Amino acid sequence: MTPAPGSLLSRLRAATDARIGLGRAGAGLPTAAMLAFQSDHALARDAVHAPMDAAALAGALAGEPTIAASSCADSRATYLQRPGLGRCLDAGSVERLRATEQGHDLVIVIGDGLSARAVQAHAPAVVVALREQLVGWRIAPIVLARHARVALGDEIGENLGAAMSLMLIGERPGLSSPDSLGAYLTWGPRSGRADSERNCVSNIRPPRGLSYEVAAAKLAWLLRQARARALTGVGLKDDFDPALAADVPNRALGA
Amino acid sequence: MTPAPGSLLSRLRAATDARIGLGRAGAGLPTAAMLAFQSDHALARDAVHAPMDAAALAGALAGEPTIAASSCADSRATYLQRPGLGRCLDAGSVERLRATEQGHDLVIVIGDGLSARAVQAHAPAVVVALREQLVGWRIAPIVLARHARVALGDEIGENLGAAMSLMLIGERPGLSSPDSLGAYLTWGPRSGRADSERNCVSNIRPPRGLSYEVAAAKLAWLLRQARARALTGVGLKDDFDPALAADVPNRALGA
Amino acid sequence: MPTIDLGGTRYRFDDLKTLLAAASPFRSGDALAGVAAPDAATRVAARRALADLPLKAFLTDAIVPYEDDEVTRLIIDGHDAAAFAPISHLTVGDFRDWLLSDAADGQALARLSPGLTPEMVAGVCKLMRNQDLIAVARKIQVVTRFRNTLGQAGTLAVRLQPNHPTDDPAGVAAIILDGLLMGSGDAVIGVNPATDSVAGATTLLRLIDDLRQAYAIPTQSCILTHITNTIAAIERGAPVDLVFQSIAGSQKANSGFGVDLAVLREGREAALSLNRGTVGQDVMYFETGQGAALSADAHHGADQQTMETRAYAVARAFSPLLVNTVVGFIGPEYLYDGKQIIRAGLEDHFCGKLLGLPMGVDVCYTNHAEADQDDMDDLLTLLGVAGVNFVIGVPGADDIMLNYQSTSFHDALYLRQVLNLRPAPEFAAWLDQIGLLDARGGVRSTALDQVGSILSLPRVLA
Amino acid sequence: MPTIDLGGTRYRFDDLKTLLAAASPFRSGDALAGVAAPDAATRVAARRALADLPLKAFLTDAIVPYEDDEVTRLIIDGHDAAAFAPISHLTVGDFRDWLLSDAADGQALARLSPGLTPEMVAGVCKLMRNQDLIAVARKIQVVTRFRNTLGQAGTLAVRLQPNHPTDDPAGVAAIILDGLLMGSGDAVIGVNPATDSVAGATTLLRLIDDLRQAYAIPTQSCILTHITNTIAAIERGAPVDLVFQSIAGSQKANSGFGVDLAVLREGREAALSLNRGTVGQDVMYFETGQGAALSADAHHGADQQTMETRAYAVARAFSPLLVNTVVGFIGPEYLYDGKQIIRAGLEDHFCGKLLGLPMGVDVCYTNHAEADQDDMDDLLTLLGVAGVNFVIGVPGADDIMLNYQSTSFHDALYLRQVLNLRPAPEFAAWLDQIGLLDARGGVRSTALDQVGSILSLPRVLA
Ligand code: B12
Ligand code: B12
Repeated sequence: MTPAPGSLLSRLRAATDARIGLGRAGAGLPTAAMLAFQSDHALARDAVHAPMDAAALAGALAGEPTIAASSCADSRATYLQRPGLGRCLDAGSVERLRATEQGHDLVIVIGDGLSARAVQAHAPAVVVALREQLVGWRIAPIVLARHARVALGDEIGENLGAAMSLMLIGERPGLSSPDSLGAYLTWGPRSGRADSERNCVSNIRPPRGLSYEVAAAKLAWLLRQARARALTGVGLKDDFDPALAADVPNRALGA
Repeated sequence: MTPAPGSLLSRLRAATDARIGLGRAGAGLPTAAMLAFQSDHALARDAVHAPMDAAALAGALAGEPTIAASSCADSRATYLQRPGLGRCLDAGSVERLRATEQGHDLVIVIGDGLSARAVQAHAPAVVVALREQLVGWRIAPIVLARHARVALGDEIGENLGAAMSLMLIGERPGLSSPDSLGAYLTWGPRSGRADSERNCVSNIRPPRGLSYEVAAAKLAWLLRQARARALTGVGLKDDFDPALAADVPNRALGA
Repeated sequence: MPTIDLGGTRYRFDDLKTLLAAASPFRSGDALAGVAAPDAATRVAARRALADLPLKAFLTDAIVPYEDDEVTRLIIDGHDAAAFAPISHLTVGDFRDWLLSDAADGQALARLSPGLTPEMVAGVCKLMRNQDLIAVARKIQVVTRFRNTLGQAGTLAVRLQPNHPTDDPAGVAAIILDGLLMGSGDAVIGVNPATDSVAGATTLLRLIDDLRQAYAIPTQSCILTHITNTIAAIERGAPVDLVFQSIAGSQKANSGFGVDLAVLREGREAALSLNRGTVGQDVMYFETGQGAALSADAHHGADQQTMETRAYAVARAFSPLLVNTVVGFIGPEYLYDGKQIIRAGLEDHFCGKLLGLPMGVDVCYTNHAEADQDDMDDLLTLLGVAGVNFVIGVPGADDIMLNYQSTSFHDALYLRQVLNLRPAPEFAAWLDQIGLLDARGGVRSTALDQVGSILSLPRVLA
Repeated sequence: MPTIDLGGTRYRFDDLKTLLAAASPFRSGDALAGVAAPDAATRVAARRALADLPLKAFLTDAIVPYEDDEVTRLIIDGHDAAAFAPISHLTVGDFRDWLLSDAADGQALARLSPGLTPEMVAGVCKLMRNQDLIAVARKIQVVTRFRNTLGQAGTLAVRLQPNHPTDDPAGVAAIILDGLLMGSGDAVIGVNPATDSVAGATTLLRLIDDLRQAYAIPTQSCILTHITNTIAAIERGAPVDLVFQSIAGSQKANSGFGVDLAVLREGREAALSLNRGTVGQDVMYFETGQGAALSADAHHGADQQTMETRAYAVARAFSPLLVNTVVGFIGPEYLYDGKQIIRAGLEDHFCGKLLGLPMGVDVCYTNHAEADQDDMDDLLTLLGVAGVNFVIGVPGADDIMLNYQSTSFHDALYLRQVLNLRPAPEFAAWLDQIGLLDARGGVRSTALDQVGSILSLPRVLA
């Protein structure tokens, strides 16, 4: 199955993880490719249900202060069926956040979303890389949120009195990418924000997706723009120039 | 929708409950007929889950001694998913039956099967009609069995030391016939009997199905034959002559 | 037997039977029998192991022991090694690829058929997606004949099923008229009698035979009573066209139905002796359905799809006119919901066709299953694309005697319309002759009370 | 509003919105919104009430208030009373019967279309079985044109969807080659960019446009970025063929997507100003999907199928080349399992076609839904019979950027094969010219590493 190194097929395969060059059995998929698909489907389905390990995350964030929070969804099953509950904070979390020092330029939230594996694998590195770019920013303790949807960042930001929230969240697991991280940025986070009022940087998942360095550079650029213009969303375009991060290795920019 | 009385359509409709003459919308079913189907589907599904009312049955059996029994299925859901459990007696029932006087020509079992509504509506009348034809037979107390499959009659007969068992059981509910009764007769009932070793009289459901009188006459004929030849099943054909019951009203014989 | 490593776990399958069961798509009957894969990972592992298994292995590892089971003996003794030769070097996975390839055209598949055992067919079936089951089945045409020609490309036949809870002749006749007006009845006019009696069966046989002759319909009739009744009816001179019997995939299961291969042979010879076919002498009609063997406690630890395919090995020994898998008939303990019924219907059709059988499917469900008309529409349409030989026609999809929902005369019209299918050619000509066909080959809409303008009323209804 | 008695219970439905929701087949999104019928009996009662409701009633009882919502205003102000006149006397139940009748042929349905409101269409949809949805939809051909002709009877087009998690041009190009070799790309070569940037979109636009011109492919390209990005790209001189936008059925939902009717108009005019079409100027590409409105808390208490149909009223105001309902895309909170996804796919296709739209369907599911490839095979095949304009082609059915499973290039080949469908005529001619068509009009199997013998390698891959 593995193409000869240097062959055209191997070069094409190197350009993408997509399932190209599978061959055909009549019009259909050859058996080997079909079985590989079925294995991956079983894995991706498991990824949805894997729980977030907050302790490990806190450990990986080495020294960063953290706060634990939970949405109103009390189980994975409820979370999946009632997304609204994943967008509101449970009473204990509200209390904890309100009791924390208020007023920040930014709160970073790490939420399991649909793939705890994604945040486990990538969120700490993104935080570390981003921190380096945000010297002088007043950043709230990092919130580790369980059963979180993107919009949970709104209530979190509101309850911490933060000017912006950045949600690092597990994207739904794909067949080839069960651990892909998304980042959603919201100016003036408060309950009721529309998605058109946010910006998104998605597919953070080196080496095949976005690298930590480029993701952090993009996010830092967006954060600065948002602060300068006091807005996020459709009105704020990602005009970040990749050349600025050209010293940073990433396949997307390698071409 | 109702055809004119005396019209051809009304005569054809009188001949059968089947959904004939529905008309067409293109190739498809007209809306009215489709909605009637959907209502009936909701009703038939409910019939599956309706519980048997043993007290009411015992009442309707006016004076007949009865014994309550249960299969190993402890709920309707289990009964539906694990038919094997509906074929074995629970411990309490075994005890109760063993404690009863042993040795009978026949035990009649009334089992809910897939339609408790069917036994509720028709079983007592069949028992009464049958009794009249079986003068001199030693008949065990009537067993009222919950969550019963046909083969539960085997263990019941065995534990009562009966020469034959007759199971009156709710057939699975149909769209137009949610309360149809089946009767299954087994010579030498004991655990492990195959269905080829039984006889069946089905669709007892006057006025549109078999009448109580004809059903009882058929069953009595089969019972006598079975006793005479010491067998039931494929070897015993239903050669009962309907003319013998011609004084008994039934549409099937009216033609 | 194969061992396989997947995701850090080692999976081991003791024998072919276990492997086949673990590779099967999930269904309630296999869970009930305790043979289903415990989780998705095991199922995928089993499929990988199965894909790597040489087809040859199927000839030496019997699902049900040869000594104990006449169905196994029929399979093994009847295996055509010469027909098998062209694929004897393949694994099951390769076999799937070959089946999908252009090389496997209708002729190649027909030639191969006697070289296949039901277990090989069940095995490859477990590696196939629904689209594969459709794509391969539609390449195969199995044509059979009695008084008309069934199974040709571009045709769809219908069994007209005029059941009545008391076998009332007037009721049966009324339904037959309704069905004929809607273009149904080319596969067979076949009644399941409520009564288990030779006399009753004979009455119905005469009723239908009289109608058939009066209207000169190029079709066949059948009373789906126990085969021993049909044999007795033939002896008593009844007009028997087809001999019916329910069959299953093991000797024990068949014996639970009160039959064996000898009585099937006897039935076939009795019918052949009457020589009633005009364009052919395919005289047998079999029905099957996943779950029947397990229901008779005669599955020998095998999964229900494999046992079902073994029933087809019984059927093919008797060159049937019709084989009908009554797919959702028994209930949710074997096929839980619409999804399982759809999959099973496509599997059965594929497996039967690959084994050379004239497969029809009773697209149906009971009221204790989690299914509805939408699921049946889906399965019906998919089977049409797959090239099913025939389906069932029951008034308004409601069988008032067997208590289940099958397809209606309307459903068959729908399927013929959307896929541009025609009835069996002789039957289509008859419909045309009595004025029921429209310009595009569809069936003209005629109100039931206008039936008299087309067909004379039978005596029982006059 | 209607009251109905059924099985001894009286059911009351306060307004059209409540009635429509209660009449909808069960699905998780309506349960989530709290608008689903509480049980099967209520659902049947609602359908009976709906069947008796005059179509006229839909013109006076708005689902979302006229004052508050520009989509409602678009629907009401744009209603063509003359086109509606022929059916203005019908109830919803009669309307279903008429739609199924032979009188309702393709031409009659096309003439009627401007006289229908989305709510009427959603209403009749709730009375239709899956087979009805198929039978009626296949009568309607909606033909659109840009650089080729899409939607003709007997054709099936494919959107080639070469997504990449970092928008890497080499990766995108590799997938395009794979898709072209498999005969995909006639509907559009359309990338969802991972990045939200005008510069990024422009890079990809040039990449595809260069390939298209180098190979002389009669097709169009599209970058599915936010419409405001596309407008900016046009201003900066990028080679934009089609303007994409996700849309939904209420002003509030669209505003959650950051769009309104004005910006859609602006986008269309910008694209028209480039005048890049050769055989036509249908320049818009819309995507929709049940659940989008509820997800933005903008469903106004209506059921998701009705809200989805309202999105089609938005689409039809802009004569789109392509409308794609991405049916299982969001997740199980809106469509729980294969059964719900299949039903929704058939509904959306039917409703869109009836409203005159060139409907494609993204037959797809996510890994948190209870669905698998078998369900997708079923839906894909059913849509083929229903006459869908186009489907999606993604390598191996796995979109590595959007993280969901759609249909593959193989799937499209399967569907074309079993239903004897051809690509868009200009694209088929192109495939033939470069030697990819076989004698029967199918796509010749060519290994990807032989691509160089057919198409020159693009620079990013050389
Ligand atoms: C379901 C069914 C079957 C299933 C049974 C499997 C199962 N697990 O349920 C299958 C498809 C295997 C089947 C097969 C046959 N059936 Co059957 N079956 C039915 C049906 C539709 C429903 C039965 C029901 O609701 N039972 C109630 C539930 C609660 O019982 P259960 O314990 O779950 O299931 C048992 C009974 O259904 C029994 N059973 C089913 N059919 C028959 C037939 C006979 C003669 C006997 C004795 C027992 C029997 O077997 C099951 C397992 O023990 C009835 C029609 C009706 N309206 O009742 C016909 C019916 C009972 N069957 C009938 C016949 C003829 C047969 C066959 C003999 C057909 C043939 N020629 O081979 C075969 C063989 C039966 C056998 N000896 O095993 C006739 C009986 C006529 C008569 N008066 O004798 C009926 C009335 C239908 C008909 N008119 O054709 N059947
Ligand atoms: C699901 C999804 C949607 C769904 C969201 C509905 C829902 N309930 O989930 C729908 C189909 C409605 C959608 C719409 C759009 N999406 Co979207 N979407 C996704 C997808 C596939 C998965 C997201 C996910 O897993 N979220 C994690 C879970 C846990 O979050 P959640 O809280 O359940 O869901 C929220 C987010 O998904 C968010 N969201 C979804 N899309 C977008 C896009 C933007 C720009 C923002 C700010 C938020 C956002 O909305 C949901 C409800 O609050 C991603 C691809 C990916 N790999 O992540 C693309 C993605 C995020 N979407 C994208 C785009 C461009 C859009 C649209 C702007 C397209 C258009 N031209 O109209 C629209 C409008 C979005 C908006 N402003 O509302 C891009 C973003 C690119 C970028 N870097 O900005 C992505 C990366 C895909 C792509 N490359 O095209 N989307």
